[in-house]
Amino acid sequence: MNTNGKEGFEPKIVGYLCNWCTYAAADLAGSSKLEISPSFTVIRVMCSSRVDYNLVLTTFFSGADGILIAGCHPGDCHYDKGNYYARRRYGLLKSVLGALEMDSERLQLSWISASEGKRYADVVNEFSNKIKEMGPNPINRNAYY
Amino acid sequence: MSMKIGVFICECGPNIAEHIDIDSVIKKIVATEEFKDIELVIKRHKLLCSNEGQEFLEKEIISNELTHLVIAACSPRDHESTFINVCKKTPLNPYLFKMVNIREQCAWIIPDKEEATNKAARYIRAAIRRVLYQSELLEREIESRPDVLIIGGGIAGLEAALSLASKERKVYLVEKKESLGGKASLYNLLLPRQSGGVDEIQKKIQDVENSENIQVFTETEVESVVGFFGNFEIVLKSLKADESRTELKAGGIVVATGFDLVNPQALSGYKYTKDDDVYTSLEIEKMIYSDGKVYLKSGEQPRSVTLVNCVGRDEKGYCSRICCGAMIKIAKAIRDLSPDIKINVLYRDLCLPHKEDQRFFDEVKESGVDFIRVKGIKLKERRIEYTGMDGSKSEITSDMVILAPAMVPAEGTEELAEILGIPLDETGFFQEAHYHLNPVSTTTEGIYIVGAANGPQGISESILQAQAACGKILTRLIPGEKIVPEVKVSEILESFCTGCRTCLEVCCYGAIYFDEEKGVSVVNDVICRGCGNCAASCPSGAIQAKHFTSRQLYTEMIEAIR
Amino acid sequence: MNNSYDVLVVGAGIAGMEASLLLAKGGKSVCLVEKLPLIGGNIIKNEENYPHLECSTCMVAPIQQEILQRQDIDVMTLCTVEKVSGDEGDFSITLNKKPRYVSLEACIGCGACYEPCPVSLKNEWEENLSEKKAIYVPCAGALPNVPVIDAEHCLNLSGKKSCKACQEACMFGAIDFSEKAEKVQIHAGAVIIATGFDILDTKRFANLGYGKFKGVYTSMEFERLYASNGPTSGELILRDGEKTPKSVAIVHCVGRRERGYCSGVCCMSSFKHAIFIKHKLPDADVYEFHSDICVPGKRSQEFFRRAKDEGVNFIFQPDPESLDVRENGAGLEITYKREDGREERISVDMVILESAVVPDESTPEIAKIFGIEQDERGFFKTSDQIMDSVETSRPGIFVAGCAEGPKDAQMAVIQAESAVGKVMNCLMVNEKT
Amino acid sequence: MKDISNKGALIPVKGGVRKTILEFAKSLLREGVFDGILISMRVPAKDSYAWVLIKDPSFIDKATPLAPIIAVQGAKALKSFTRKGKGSMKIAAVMRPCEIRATVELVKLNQIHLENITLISIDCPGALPMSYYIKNPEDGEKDFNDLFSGKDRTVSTRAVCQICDHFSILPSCDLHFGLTGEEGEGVFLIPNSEKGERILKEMKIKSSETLTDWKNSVKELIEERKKQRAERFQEVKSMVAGFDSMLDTFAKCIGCHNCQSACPICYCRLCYFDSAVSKQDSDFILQKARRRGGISFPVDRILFHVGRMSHMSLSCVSCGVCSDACPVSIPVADVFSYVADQTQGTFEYRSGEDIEEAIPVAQYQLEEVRGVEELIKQAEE
Repeated sequence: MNTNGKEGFEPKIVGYLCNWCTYAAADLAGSSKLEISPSFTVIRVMCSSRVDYNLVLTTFFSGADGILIAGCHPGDCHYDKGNYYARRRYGLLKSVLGALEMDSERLQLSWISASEGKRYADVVNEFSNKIKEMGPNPINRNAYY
Repeated sequence: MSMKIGVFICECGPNIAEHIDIDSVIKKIVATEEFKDIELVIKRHKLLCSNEGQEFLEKEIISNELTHLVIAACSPRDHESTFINVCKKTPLNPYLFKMVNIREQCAWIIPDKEEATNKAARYIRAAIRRVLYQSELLEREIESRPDVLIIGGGIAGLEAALSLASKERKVYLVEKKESLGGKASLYNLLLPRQSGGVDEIQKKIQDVENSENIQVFTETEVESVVGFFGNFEIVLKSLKADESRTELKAGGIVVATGFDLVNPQALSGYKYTKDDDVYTSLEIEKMIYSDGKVYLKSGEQPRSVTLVNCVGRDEKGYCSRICCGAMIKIAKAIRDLSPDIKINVLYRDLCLPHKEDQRFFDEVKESGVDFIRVKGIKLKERRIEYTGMDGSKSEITSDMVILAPAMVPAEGTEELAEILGIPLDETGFFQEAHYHLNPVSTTTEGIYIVGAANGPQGISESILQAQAACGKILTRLIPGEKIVPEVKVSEILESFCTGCRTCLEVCCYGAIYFDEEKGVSVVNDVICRGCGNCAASCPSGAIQAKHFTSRQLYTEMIEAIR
Repeated sequence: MNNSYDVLVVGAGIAGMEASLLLAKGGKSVCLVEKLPLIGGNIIKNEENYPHLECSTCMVAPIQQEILQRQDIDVMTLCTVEKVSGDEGDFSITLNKKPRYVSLEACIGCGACYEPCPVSLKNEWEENLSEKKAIYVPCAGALPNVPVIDAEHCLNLSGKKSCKACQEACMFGAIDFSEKAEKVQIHAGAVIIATGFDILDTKRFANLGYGKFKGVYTSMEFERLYASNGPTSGELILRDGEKTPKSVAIVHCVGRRERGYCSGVCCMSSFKHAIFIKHKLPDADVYEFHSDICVPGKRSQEFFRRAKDEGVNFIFQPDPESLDVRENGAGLEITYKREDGREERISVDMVILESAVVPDESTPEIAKIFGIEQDERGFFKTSDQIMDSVETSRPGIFVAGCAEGPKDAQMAVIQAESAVGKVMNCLMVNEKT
Repeated sequence: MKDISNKGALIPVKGGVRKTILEFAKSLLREGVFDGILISMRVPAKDSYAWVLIKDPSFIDKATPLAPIIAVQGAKALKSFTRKGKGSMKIAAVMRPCEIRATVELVKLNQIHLENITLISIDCPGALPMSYYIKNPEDGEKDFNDLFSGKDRTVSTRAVCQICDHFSILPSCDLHFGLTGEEGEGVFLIPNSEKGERILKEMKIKSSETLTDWKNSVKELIEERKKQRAERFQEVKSMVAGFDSMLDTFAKCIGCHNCQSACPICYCRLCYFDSAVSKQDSDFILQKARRRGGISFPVDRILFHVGRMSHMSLSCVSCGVCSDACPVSIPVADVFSYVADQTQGTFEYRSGEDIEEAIPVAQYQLEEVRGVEELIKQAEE
């Protein structure tokens, strides 16, 4: 339970990855033996458009220190236009959390294609470092949330 | 019935075993409080994907009467299907199985063995929690009919009809005009080879009319289409006085409505009237073909002819692909009619993408046709003012001017798109499902687009596309066979649905319809592809994406942040 | 493995894969033969495809996966066709399966075997822009993800010295040096030939300096240079290994005059290359030396405009292939004629040659083996240029993709689907009789 | 979006503006222009108001256009009989502008069908807080009359009313009553759609008066309100910005979900947050307790509010009923109004303005709006 301060803090980061692009990129990163922060846990969805407000907010209010939603680049969606909807929903969530100044930086959307194994590793590790910097999700310190 | 979860961890030789302490993973799992009431069968294996491993798995599932299965190994992209096939040999429903990727996304990316071990335990715990919330999914079969409706009796429609029709497959061919053949039947010589095309098209028309498996409806249009892939219900409307209606059922629909030419007089920079000796490429095709000569309004043969390419290209924003070839062909035809007619071709960029085109062009050039590359032109009656590449202005006045107008979608395209519920793209032509991978399909399963309805193209491309649609239909709508819809689709819980139709808006495949009776939205699993977009769009949580339900994702998430 | 199939598909590029998948979904059994150790063909060398700049791997990987996983498609890599007899409905075919020396069943693709291999060579799949070991997979993410041994260079197999480094490193006993080439007899009711294309060897154009100057690249080389799974992980670095180009010249129509046709796709890919460069190196100057711009179809001109908007300089040359490229200090110098006839010189760091699409080198042999005709350009000849561009001169044998002539991925897929239509009908007829 | 008409009819006021409006409503029924009128009416106990669909003209006298309070949001009333499609009756609904804006959103969400409905709005001086009115309804009535007649402008309305900049005619209403300020001067009857024009024609009323002055006075007030709005939002921000402030404001929530059931935009049959899916199993709640050192009940109180913001803030019309509904006086409306201002700003969306303007999350954009693009970039840096 690393809920006290940044020291030795191992964040809990959840990644919702689309099956066709980013999950494939994650595998490519793996078979290329690229090092990736263990704080990052992958949850596979068929399309980034499957990720809804409740899923993200529940993840966040359950104490995740960071949430990454990642899918195919705009225009590349395996389901025609799914990622455009994902982008809209992300925009809404960001502005709600932004308005409430609830660390909206803990939520990130990235487009990572199946061939971008290296980029996947970079994005995930940078995000993990950012979250490490930010410290634990304040919700985890609070019995009332 | 009591739960019994099998958990199998693959060593993948050293790949997992060396980076993850599998025994301590097993200890961690067994020690998990939340699992103390669940019966677990946890084992490790050297290589589960090997034949020996698969047999081991099969035995374990059967002998232990497992109710759920978790396999921790490589990426599901590698071997999920392998293990699903193993499940299919046992009483265990494959959707009660969850694969955990502890190789690509754990062993290979986390150098520290202890961390990797904890991570693996985390992933496996998540999977164990998840499978408990997974539910059996069963494939179902639905009736479908192999018959096909083809809209448009041009070359593409004819080709499709002929390659589709068989004893087991009836074809309904609908044509607005009073006769079949479409624009192609107006072309005398066909590119790239210089032989007559008309007789061949006439032959196809004959074959279509003689086939007892093809029913032709001329002077008829499609009034309405309901239903879906395998089961479309169509109403045809006769354009004759009686306006009679015909009702049909078909499994697939091929749209082959072709193209029209842009009217040059509607464009700025082309000022002429019907009395001027200014013609479109199509008019000249007809003239040469039907009268075997080229002549002016006066009846005389022109002494000089100027052909103008790319008419309306800028306005339309695309190159119509076939005009360059067509104009070269016309130039040749005129040259063949008389060696002493002066022929100029004003062009911007010659588009000769077919392997045969270049040679033909060289020939025609040899035969004494002047090709002039220009930046832009202005036409007034028969006088043409053009700007050369170096910016210099020049002028030609010739007895006859022939224009190559851009191809545009056939009249009525928008209405048809409306009726069929398929999109048009920014150019106004029908939009393909995927530019590269699914070029003759639409986002609506079972509706295909071929020929110039899909975009500017020549006869050979149109025929090829018609055959491609047949390839799709012959492999998807097999006489006597049922359609087996995807099982990992969305499902709408009636009692939660408020009928706001947001899901209808967001579905890219038109897989959701609104049941006016009940006032709720309904997913058609024949069309649904299971992306889950609708599930996320529903504020009431009335839509569940099967195998990716909120509950299932939550349980995974809960463990991830344990 | 049961040796009788409904259809034999030769070549596992986008056309061959699409055809196989469609046939399998239609309930037909397919034998898919590929001479290389991996499937995917040329399209997987591209990072992105025009006109939407859509990621190639995202598009094609799911297809490759499905092909490898389906029970009704037998994929035979490192395999060529040797003999064909029989007729439509029942061809009997002899395949020549070259040894991979690594068992597809036993290997799990961990890659532990590359490291210890003492031999390193140019990786020709990567257009020789990177090194590989004697045991290798052509690129990260290659499918099937199982290495192959280059017998000619492997110390052990070439008999230079007894080396078992890879075998010792393999925990699965997947490596078997004793594996021999084998002949496989199969039967098939119909055949689809999709052997694809190659690009014209540009060395022949001495004036363009390919092979002479480090800064000159073929379009294929550039595709790999840009690819994020390629030799430089997508960084645009010149052969010297450090310099990134500040200015690039792209030369159209290389080999058009010699080949006697326009390949119809190079203009579009040249715009793509220009856009790529502008995306990764916004400050780089890009020049396109073009003759007629060939952008057929409803989407292409828009893409051309996009390249213009990126600030690419377009310079018209009646005959770009006759441009003069010389070395000039560290860089290159190109001499060309302006519209008004004046001579101009520009200096660039990099030259990309958009060379003509030609038939795959195997084409003449395949034509011989299957007893089908080629056209005078070397592509397979179809029964009729207009009314039928998939039927070859021999009943029951169809052609799809660039084996029939230069075309883009879209047309290749269309042709593949159309060949499938023909095959389905042809098989139906033969079932009846 | 269609613009507001510039002509109106000046109707002489007899016995107060609201009386005049009632007379007009009555004549609409008598002339058979409508089969029914939806209007608010004081309940027999005289301590609140209800929506009544009136068929009998004589009932009209008991009605009150613009009640002092918003007990039930008008859009909800309208929804209750048009959700399943238009009825056969032609009906006029006399409502507050915020109620009409909620109606517009519900039309987009297929919860209201307007085919046979005519929307009549009135310049709104705001409404009194329910808590205040309920204590002493008669005082409330008096205060509101003074406010409405312009006698006393200091009467304090609900906080959201004080910063409301949509209190007057909207593009989406068919007919509007514009108050000219001084009592007795008369009210403007403004046709604002074909429906509206037709009614005036049938009633043989000419709309020939130019509205310039009235429009200017409205514009002035709007500008003023916008300023107050901005200031108020600063206060609200300090109330909720950051995890701790959020708690200070919402920790007292008792999880009754009244705000949601009162909200006209929350149209779900069963709120997601009341559904089984949203409930977590005990182990997980204990896991949370373990991590946080303790956990309070009912769980996920804050999640509920933030979740509701993401579900409905794009459509929120700041009508304020949620605040009135809150038994522990959390300023729900102020917070939602503030958040809505941000989310709608991000998507360049104006809730309740234009029936043709689709709700942003129900459609996609190939080129995303600047607001969203920026959010994506920020995150990636």
